[in-house]
Amino acid sequence: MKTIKVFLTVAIYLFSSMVIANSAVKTIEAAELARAEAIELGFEWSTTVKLIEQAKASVESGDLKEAEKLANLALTEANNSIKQAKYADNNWQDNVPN
Amino acid sequence: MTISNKGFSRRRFFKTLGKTAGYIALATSLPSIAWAKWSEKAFSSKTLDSAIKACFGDLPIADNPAVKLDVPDIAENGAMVGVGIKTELENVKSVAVFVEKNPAPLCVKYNFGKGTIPDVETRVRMGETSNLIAIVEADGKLHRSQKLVKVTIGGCGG
Amino acid sequence: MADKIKIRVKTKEDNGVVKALMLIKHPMESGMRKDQDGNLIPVHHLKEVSVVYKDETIFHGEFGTGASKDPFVIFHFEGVAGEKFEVNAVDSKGVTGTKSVKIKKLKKK
Amino acid sequence: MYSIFKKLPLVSLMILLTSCAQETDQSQSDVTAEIQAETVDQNSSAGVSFADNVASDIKRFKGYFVEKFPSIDVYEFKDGAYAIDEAKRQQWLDIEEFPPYEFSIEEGEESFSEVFANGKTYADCFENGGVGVRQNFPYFDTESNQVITLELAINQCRQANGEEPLAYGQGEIANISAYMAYTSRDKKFDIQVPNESAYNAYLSGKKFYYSKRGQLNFSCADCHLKISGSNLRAELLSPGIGQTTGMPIYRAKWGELGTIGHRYKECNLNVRAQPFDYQSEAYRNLEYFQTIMSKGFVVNGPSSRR
Repeated sequence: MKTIKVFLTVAIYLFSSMVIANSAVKTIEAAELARAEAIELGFEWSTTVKLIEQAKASVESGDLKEAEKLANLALTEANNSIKQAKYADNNWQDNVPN
Repeated sequence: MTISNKGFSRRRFFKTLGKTAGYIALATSLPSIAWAKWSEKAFSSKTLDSAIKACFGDLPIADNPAVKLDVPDIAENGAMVGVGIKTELENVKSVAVFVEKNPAPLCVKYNFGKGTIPDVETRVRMGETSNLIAIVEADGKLHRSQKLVKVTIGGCGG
Repeated sequence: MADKIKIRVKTKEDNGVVKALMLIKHPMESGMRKDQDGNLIPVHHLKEVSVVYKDETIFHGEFGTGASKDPFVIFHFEGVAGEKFEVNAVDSKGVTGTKSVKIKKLKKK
Repeated sequence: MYSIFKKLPLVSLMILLTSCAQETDQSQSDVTAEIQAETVDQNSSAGVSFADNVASDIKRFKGYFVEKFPSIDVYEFKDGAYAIDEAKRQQWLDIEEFPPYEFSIEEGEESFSEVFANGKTYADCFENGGVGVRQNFPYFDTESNQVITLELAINQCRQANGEEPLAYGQGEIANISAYMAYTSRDKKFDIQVPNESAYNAYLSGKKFYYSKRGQLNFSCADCHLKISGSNLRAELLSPGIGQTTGMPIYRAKWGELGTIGHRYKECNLNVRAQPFDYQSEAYRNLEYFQTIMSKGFVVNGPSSRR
């Protein structure tokens, strides 16, 4: 009975880490796509690429929870810089002295 | 009148450039100079007191308002802090500048010869806010003037 | 040591007192600075400057790493426009530099 | 060119109409100029409107600083924050009396007199032998349809004569730029906007200047208009007008000269925006806009700074 329990925990661990690794990698890819768009619009932040690199390093070192966290942070930042670019399009005139 | 570079007009700049180039050719062999020994120990001393001792030995030291020290309250940049030292004291042998908190407090030491007037300016480096001390050596005594100079961390973000 | 220490001097003589402004090109490496790939740049600083006027060393400067990059000094001495003095410099690597300077009259604006 | 420009006029027109209602002091002519500026794409025949729009922009930009610093002659902002704080100004004057960049000017002159392999020199590439021409840069080249900065022109001269271009930002190109600025001191800037594509380059620079960017979400205007003259940490923020006249600058922090592109990169990083490349279209248009805003200011480069 004991060996089955051990076997189950290991399997769950392996399976879940595979899932997390999978989603971390997916989030990194999404972050890279969003970053590319931010670059195209000319509003990339200097911090985003560092987060992506750290996320990749975490995936390689097997720290999957960390990888997932960093990847999400990178994705959020990249999306925010795109929002910033859109906001600038519509609102840059507000700061012009009249 | 451009305040930014009083007394430094383009025309004079080119004239001096041309002339000094000519003089360099004239400088023949290095004249025999009595190189005063560079105070290795003083410049490598890590504390203010050891640096002063290495520079001047055990000469008596006292604050003296006759030593006019012109330094800013807040340094524009720690890399180039302007220091002006002027005194009416007689027989001035040397002037030294120390920054207490620098890794090596002794920054510069100027030894005077015949006919040199104790009125100097220089630029020193300060790692952080610190006491800046000027010491004038005259007639076997050390006359000190000091002031706290604030040094701010540069940059507004990053 | 092919390169020489570059020295620039400006002088203004006003009724017998010469104001000399001296700027000496030197990196003044304190030994604590790092280059782009992160390794420390070794100590290298100006050590001494001597000013010889009428065969006398009238001014001798000793410099440590606490002096600013491209060290700058203003000093005053009794002298006459038209006469010459010589500046000699040496740094911690033994590189030298010399400059002969003709004293100029202060231009009254 | 940013594709977004096509959407710009319509959107900002709406904003403009809504904002016009409250603006009482803005005279009617300014309002029409504003509207005209936005509909330039539709009626490109109104060529003359570029100059009027730019002129009114300059008037309002300069007016902003005259109003914000009534006791300071606006042209003194060629010296940045040193026109505001007396204690800083005194330390700056002491440095300027015999600045370390004098060696760089001397080296810049030596580099400038370099004879290329084909026997030509920089003097052959520039008007008046390259002496006293800094005030003409950057200009909009109607043939290549782009803004030409002094540093770009220096490298174009090298490449036209079969030489390798110099690295941008610092080093030899900054020395040459410093020498060319030095020989033009006290000449006045008056940069022109010759045609519609020049005007679009100008608008692109203007938009860059006023767009919030980076993780800290600041625009150039946030620091150099709104809170210019006050401190951000220990930095006294220099007014946005006259910021390009003293280029290249010798920052005590750098311990050497740096061109305006080098300062742009540093400034972008300060707000955690990813910097653009040296001489990128974004930076050249920004320099074009900033220099146009400093019309009537004198060349005072190179200049020392904190």
